[in-house]
Amino acid sequence: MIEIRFHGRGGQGTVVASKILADALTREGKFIQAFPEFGVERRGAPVAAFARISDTKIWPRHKIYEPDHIVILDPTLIGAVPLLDGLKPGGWILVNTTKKPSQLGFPKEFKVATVDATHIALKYRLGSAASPIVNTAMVGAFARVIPVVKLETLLDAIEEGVPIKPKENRAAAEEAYNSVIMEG
Amino acid sequence: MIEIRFHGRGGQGTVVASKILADALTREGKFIQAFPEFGVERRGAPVAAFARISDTKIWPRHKIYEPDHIVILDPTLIGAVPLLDGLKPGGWILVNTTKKPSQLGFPKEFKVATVDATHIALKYRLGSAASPIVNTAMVGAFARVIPVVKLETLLDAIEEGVPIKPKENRAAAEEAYNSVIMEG
Amino acid sequence: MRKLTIPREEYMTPGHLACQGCGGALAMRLALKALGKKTILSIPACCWSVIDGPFPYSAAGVPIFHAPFETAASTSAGVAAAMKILGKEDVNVVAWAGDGGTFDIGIQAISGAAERGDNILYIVYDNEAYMNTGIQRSSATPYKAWTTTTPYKFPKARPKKDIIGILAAHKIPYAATATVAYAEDFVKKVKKAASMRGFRFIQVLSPCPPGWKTPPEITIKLARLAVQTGVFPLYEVENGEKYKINIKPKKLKPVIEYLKLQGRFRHLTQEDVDEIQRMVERNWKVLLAREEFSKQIEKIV
Amino acid sequence: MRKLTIPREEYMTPGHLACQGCGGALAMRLALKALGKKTILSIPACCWSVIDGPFPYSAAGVPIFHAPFETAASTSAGVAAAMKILGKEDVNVVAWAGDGGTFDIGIQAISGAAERGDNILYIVYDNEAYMNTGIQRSSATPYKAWTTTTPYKFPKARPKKDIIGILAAHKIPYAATATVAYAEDFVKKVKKAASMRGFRFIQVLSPCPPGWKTPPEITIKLARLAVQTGVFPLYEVENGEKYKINIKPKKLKPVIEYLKLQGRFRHLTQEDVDEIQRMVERNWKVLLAREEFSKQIEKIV
Amino acid sequence: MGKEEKKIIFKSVNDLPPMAMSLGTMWVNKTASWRNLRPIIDYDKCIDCMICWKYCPEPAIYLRDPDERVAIDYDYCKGCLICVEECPVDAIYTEEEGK
Amino acid sequence: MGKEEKKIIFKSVNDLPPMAMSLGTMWVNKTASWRNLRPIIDYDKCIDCMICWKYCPEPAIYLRDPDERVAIDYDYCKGCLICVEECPVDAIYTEEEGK
Amino acid sequence: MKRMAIVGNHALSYGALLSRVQVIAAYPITPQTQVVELLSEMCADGTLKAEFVKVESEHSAMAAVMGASASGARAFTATSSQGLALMHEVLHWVTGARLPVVMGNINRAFGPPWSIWTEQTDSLSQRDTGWMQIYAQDNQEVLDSVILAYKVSEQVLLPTMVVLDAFFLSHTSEPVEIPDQEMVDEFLPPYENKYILNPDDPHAFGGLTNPEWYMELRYKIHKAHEEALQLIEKEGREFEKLFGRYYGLVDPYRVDDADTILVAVSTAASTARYAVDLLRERGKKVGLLRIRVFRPFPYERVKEILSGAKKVIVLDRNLSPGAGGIIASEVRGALANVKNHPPVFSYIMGLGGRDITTKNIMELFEEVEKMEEGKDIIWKGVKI
Amino acid sequence: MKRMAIVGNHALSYGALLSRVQVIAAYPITPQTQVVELLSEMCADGTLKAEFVKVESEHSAMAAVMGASASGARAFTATSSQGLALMHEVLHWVTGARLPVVMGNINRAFGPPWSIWTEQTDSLSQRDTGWMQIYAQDNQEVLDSVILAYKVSEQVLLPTMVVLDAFFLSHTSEPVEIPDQEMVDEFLPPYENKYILNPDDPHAFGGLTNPEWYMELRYKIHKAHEEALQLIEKEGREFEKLFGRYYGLVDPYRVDDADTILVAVSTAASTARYAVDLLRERGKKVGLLRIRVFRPFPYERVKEILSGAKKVIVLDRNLSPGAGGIIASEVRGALANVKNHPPVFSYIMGLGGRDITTKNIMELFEEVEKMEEGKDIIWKGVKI
Ligand SMILES: Cc1ncc(C[n+]2csc(CCOP(=O)(O)OP(=O)(O)O)c2C)c(N)n1
Ligand SMILES: Cc1ncc(C[n+]2csc(CCOP(=O)(O)OP(=O)(O)O)c2C)c(N)n1
Ligand code: SF4
Ligand code: SF4
Ligand code: SF4
Ligand code: SF4
Ligand code: SF4
Ligand code: SF4
Ligand SMILES: [Mg+2]
Ligand SMILES: [Mg+2]
Repeated sequence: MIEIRFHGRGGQGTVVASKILADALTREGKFIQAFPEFGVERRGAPVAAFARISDTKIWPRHKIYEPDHIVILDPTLIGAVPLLDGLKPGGWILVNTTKKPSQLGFPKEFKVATVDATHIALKYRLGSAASPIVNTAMVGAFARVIPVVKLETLLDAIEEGVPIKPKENRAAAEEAYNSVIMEG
Repeated sequence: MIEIRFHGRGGQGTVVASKILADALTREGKFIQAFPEFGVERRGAPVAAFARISDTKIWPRHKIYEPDHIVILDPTLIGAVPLLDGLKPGGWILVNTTKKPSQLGFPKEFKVATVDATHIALKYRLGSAASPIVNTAMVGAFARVIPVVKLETLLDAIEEGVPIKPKENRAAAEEAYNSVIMEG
Repeated sequence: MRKLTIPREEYMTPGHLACQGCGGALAMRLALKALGKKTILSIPACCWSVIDGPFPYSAAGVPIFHAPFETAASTSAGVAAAMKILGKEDVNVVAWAGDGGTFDIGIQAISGAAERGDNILYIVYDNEAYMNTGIQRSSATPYKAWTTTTPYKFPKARPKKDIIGILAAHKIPYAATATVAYAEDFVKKVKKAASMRGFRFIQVLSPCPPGWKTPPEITIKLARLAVQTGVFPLYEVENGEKYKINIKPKKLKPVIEYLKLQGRFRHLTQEDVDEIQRMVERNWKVLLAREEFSKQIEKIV
Repeated sequence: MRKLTIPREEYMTPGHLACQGCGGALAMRLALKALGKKTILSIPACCWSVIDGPFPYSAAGVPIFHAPFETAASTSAGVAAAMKILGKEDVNVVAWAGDGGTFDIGIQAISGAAERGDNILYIVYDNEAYMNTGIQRSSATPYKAWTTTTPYKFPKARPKKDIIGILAAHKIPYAATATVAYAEDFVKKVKKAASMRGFRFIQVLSPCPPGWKTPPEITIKLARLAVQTGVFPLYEVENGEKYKINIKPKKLKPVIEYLKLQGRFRHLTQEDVDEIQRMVERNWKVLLAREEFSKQIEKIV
Repeated sequence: MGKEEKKIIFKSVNDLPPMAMSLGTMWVNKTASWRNLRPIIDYDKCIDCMICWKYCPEPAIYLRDPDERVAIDYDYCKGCLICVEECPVDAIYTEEEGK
Repeated sequence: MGKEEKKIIFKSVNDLPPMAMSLGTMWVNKTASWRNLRPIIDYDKCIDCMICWKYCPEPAIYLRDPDERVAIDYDYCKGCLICVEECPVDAIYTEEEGK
Repeated sequence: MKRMAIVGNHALSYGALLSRVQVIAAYPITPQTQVVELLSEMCADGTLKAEFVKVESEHSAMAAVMGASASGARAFTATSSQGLALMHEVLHWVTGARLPVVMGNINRAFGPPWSIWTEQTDSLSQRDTGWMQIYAQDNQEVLDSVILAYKVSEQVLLPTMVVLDAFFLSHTSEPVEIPDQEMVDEFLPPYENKYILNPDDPHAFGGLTNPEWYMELRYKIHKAHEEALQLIEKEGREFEKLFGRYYGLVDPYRVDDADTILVAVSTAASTARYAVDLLRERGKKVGLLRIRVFRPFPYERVKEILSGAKKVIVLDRNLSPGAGGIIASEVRGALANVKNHPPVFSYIMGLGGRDITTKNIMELFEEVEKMEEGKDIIWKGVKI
Repeated sequence: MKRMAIVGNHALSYGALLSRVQVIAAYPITPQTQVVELLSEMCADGTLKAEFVKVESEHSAMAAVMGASASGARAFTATSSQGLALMHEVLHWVTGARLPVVMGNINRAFGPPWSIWTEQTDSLSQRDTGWMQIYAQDNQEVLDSVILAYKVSEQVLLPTMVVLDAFFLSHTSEPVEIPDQEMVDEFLPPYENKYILNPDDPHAFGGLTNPEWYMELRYKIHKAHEEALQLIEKEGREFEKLFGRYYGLVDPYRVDDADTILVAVSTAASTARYAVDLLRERGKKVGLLRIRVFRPFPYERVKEILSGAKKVIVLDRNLSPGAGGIIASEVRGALANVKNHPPVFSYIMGLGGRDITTKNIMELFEEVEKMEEGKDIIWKGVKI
């Protein structure tokens, strides 16, 4: 069982990211629970989402306190919220940023990957310039870093799952998949 | 413990009769439960009320199925409702009527008393000519037939308890007390 | 000589449990004549919960769903939705409630159904108090009237709620007042309302002998006087705008003729009566003006 | 240059949990300026249940009783009764609710309190949908607007409920519309209402960026356009009769200017816009006529 | 609705429908006993205007066979006397019940 | 109401009031982190009309000491940009956060 | 002190009067209307200095007394069955808000079908709302319980429902001693609460509470109930000192040496007491445990009294469909962890106003005498 | 059949869709809104041929589905916490009217204070309304339970509430098999009811019923519940034949040789199952009894399964203040008349959304291992 936590801001599609993942895994006959941090979501305010992934039925149903990996959709959250809480040593930290993994200064016990999802989202005109929607790019990158699902399945799930611009979202995810930088 | 059932019609003050009795007995330190037959009361429709009287606290709280005595406020009910149901042999039947007890043809096992309460009520202008209010006269007569309470106490209870015409009601009760005909 | 001014068919049976001279019982009898057999009633707690008779009997002759007090309109909304999906839209879905169940505890469900435009005919038989529980004030109780909760020492201090005004503000297709004395008018209104769609509302003033402290035989007389004195004008409002007064007495009779017959007003002083007279006259004039005004706004496109 | 057009004192604190550009948060800020410290709020379920902040914090600066959704008016009625019996009648007893809590689930309690004349100032911040639960239709949602329960394929088919008309039909001493763009007008109305007794009602249109699908910075602009296009006229009604329009644009701006800024209207066709334009114009003319009419009936004695 | 006086007798819980559903009409309930005064139509005076029929709340006035004149069903008339009050030609008089 | 940032710390159930009663204000909650764009007042352009102050929903605009000019409290400003939009003389400009 | 014959509904009104309630909000319903009517009269003629909010529904009634209580006024209402049910959401709310509201409830069966007769399902089905519940067996107890309810409620900040049977108490006139106002004042001080809506010390009440502290606040509610268990008996003794009448959590009668103990509430318990006397005269070792306070449920007292018996009978005039008698389930629940506890025979009877006679109750004892194994549900009196 | 990742709220909506509901009336409330939204969409785009009455409150929602059901339409609604509470009067009514309405309820803690997180007090405190109650532990079960609910409800003429945890199911996406419509149609025939509002065969429903027959009608309701006990298992097996998934009254797991059995419902039971496995790995003889159907309460099954154990633990994510855990009280009530039944350890935990982790549950077993005497209430996790 793999447990993952996503961090983002209200309005950025953080929860949707985890849902797309759920959809993709389901298509492959895998098991997953994807759920938001339960609370009042306000645009701009920090939010989190969770996923529990397994090849067999998942019985435990509670929050994830010690994730295996972490996905950060918004780099400005770094420093603002305790992002690494409970992250298991050896786990991946995937960050949407222009920086290289080594530039982020995360503790050595973690593996770090980065992708410029904002850039990709802007390129495919996902969301507005003021608030680009990076979620599909981020799941694309995720699929590369933590290979729990086939890229093709994920891309199909994206294309069928997003409310608008299916092709663009698909392309963004694929581009992110290919452009992610991994260290660790 | 003495148990009594009153019969009348909606609007005739049957329940009030039992309440006045309750008040009088209470004044003498006695115990009583006085309660209507529980249901939907409509003007003109037959109704009943009950009283349970004792010198000590009364514990049983249910309807009265085998009354010791019966009081009938409206002679037209005779034949229309099963008035004598459960009446214990030897019990009194007190009827508002112009007739003599013997004329009523009740079974021999009961004692019968009559009083022309309608006439008395009309005399004291209690209620209207179309629907005279006979309840106070009937409790007056009752106090004579079944002497569970002093006349004076009863008259006081009436005077203080009725919403209008206290003196007239008192007088009616007293007159009924004095004019009741008892056989048995 | 003989003229059948209202439908002959009887749907309601005698033997019901209304008091002698009950205006509410007559209202139902008349309404059912207008509605006919293809009718489903939802009846919340009110005298009619009793009038209809105890299990296993009924006096109405059409299906009734006895509903919780606050739910006449919402239960009917469900019935109407079912009729629609089941393809039985020829059935009159009628909510039948007292003034308490309408002006007070039921008004939210009404407001909701009216706003949604649910396909319901709502009829309130207005006896101006909670009668089934023994005469407590409702917001339909008239100004200065006695009830057990507005005792003689402190009679009702507020005027009767203007339910038609409230429904008119909901812009429903049809809202009207009626009363049992004007049986033909009432029957006509029910028929008219039944022929329309959406949320329709009729308030039928239904005198109540025990509640008004009146002898049963003057029920019709009182209902007639209510109209003739202007206390209860008969009028219709279409789409919340188009007012039409159905009965316009040349001259209103003095309200005292209406009030003096009723025990619930027996405590009124001359000043009280004068005040009520003034209120009634003013309301009447406002209503006349409103009728004129509606002609005016009819022209606005 | 400097002119303090609204009171300087702040009662509401920042740090609250409203979204960026929340009209409802601003409405509260302005209302409290008008009301001052001697105020008790009852707030039913609505965005303000969240905005105020989690236990053990509050942003309002005056006492708040968080109340069940349907009870803003009735809880306040109890507070008002207590203030009376405790001799604290200088306290403003204020019910503060959203449009859902007012037009829908709370309307019965409002109608009851209005009829009784309870001494309450009721303020509805109207953002035209259930926002706290994520944008579902309320009966305040405008005609043809999108919400999650009136999806693009089937937007709201009914016009916005005329809450002021309904309250006016209750003949309450004061009912008024306001909006956050006209802050001085709103503050004045709250003060005026606070100075009166009985049941008073103010509807303050409060744009909601996520609910209307608008960028947060245009909240004020939208509120202003709502008035200038005639979509949301500013007016007062006294005693249910005396209408006074506070802002009368020489010429109404086209509604499209208002609609086109909002994602919730993005599906509108030209016909839809035209229809809305016609409705708005007609309503505006009716309102003007009503104002005239009220001068007329003022003369009726 | 035709007159239907069928009295419903349940012997046991098994006879009952699942809910309190009516199975008969209130024709079973003769309300004659509520009456104090009995209204009586004087057909000589009666002009057949049907006003009494129109206003009877029970309804205890029906159109009798074969002449279709108004008639009172004394099994149900509660004696409210609306008919007496409303008859335009005073064709209905009263008598005390049980006399 | 003065600024009151007191954070309430409960250690145990015994520290709690009997019901969920507020004991502090939302001044504790700095909403700066919600902001994407930072509004900045250009005091040279500003005509002191106070419109920005009037319309800030937080309010994150206050009248600063001692000159009583409008000023933005960046601890709380959420960056809604109403002030920018409403300023009649465009005296408020924006900068991206974190740049 | 004055002895008067009054109905239970008026006993409730007098209890409110003597408790000097300040705000009343109520809505009429059979069989409660007399309460509303008498209180209206009292307010109209100045006997009672209180504001009476004549609300348009029961949820508004409960909301109004809630608002009043939260503002520092002593508040009262009364209702029955459908009305109580319509208050349901607000009942939970009043508990969570920790407001010492007192309410009278006249037990009446729920519809449909419409019924106006007594049955305890209405109040017992509010068992999870956090209201304290007192079941009275006579009109004296009705009156006294209102006063006692305020005394306890205002100390523990929990609401109380004083419950009485429709008609058998509500409409039954019987002698009641009306305590002197001064003595009541001595017993029951004016309502003081520091957690109120006060512009001079502004607090918000009931704001969103994260999982971090919600549970602790619920714990406090439960602890307040536990505190009330003690207080009810303590205040009962205080009351006794002044008025000579004691009311506790339970009211055991001839249980000490009883082999079979019947558990009951309300007027059925009163009748049962009479039945117990009759059976004792016949040499049967029977006893009665009347549960007076149903919430907080007096587990310890119930265990203590019942565990000595050989058999326990529970009489339920209520039904939780799909489960059984509500009191029985609580009693069985209380006994389960007592070693070698007696078997329980759970009877359902008297629903919808069906009468419960002395004879009926005697039959229960007789039937149970012949049974060995406890039974979770026995229907008594259904026409089979 | 299609496998899709959907949240519990959507599973509920799909359940309604596949059941071909005809009238929906619902009112939004967190965390139920997605149900209303998806059903609105489905009605708007014609996927679902149903009338959606967008009512102004929950009591109207329940009244509208009641009216629809009484008229012969299959009716559905969904709500949560405050909304459920506001329906309370009408809930009782629907039972008395014997209408097979099905409703989804998302468990959320009651206010005040406001909470949007999970807790079962809302639905459990409706335990006396006569509604059948099914508690699901995953989204598949949510969907399937709606279909099963109609199947059973329409046979016994009782309403059913399908209950799921806020967020842990309602907002959690996970794989769900969406049955084919034809197969569902095969399992669930169209709604037929001869007791409906029909102008061609007019009856009045719910009229005033004297004490003479009221009790018998209540008895019938209870008997219908007893019938449902059988039917639920029977239909569960029918369902299994078609869809390969079985749902019964209870869901015992590794109980056969268990010394200690934990009783739980909903997602806590799912977590507990995991905990049981972990403990079994450590050689502990522990088991789990998930109660799936809470009303009718499966007394016999519960007795059967638990009486063999040495100890019983009950996990209650709910509170009846002044009493304790609701499930525990029912379980203790069920065991009381079983000879030599095991002691019961009643835990309250997870209120107001406080998380219940695998570790927490393992701790319960560990704690109880050290205790001998049963305990009626143990608070777990309160910050003392
Ligand atoms: C929720 C609820 N509250 C109160 C009642 C009691 N109740 C039944 S009928 C009634 C009065 C009805 O008044 P109205 O609607 O005017 O009808 P009327 O009795 O006058 O015909 C009341 C208060 C009830 N049945 N349900
Ligand atoms: C009885 C009840 N039903 C539903 C809800 C859920 N609910 C909470 S806030 C809300 C919407 C409020 O809408 P509105 O009154 O317009 O205020 P807004 O959120 O838009 O500010 C709803 C439906 C509730 N809390 N209580
Ligand atoms: S109380 Fe009035 S409304 Fe009710 S049945 Fe009697 S007369 Fe009719
Ligand atoms: S959703 Fe709308 S009303 Fe609610 S806080 Fe956000 S902006 Fe304000
Ligand atoms: S007296 Fe009344 S009930 Fe009898 S016939 Fe005349 S109108 Fe009908
Ligand atoms: S009202 Fe008089 S005249 Fe007319 S039909 Fe009746 S009895 Fe004849
Ligand atoms: S951006 Fe918005 S929050 Fe910030 S100061 Fe301007 S108006 Fe206030
Ligand atoms: S709105 Fe512009 S000009 Fe006016 S005070 Fe603010 S910054 Fe200055
Ligand atoms: Mg009425
Ligand atoms: Mg809103």
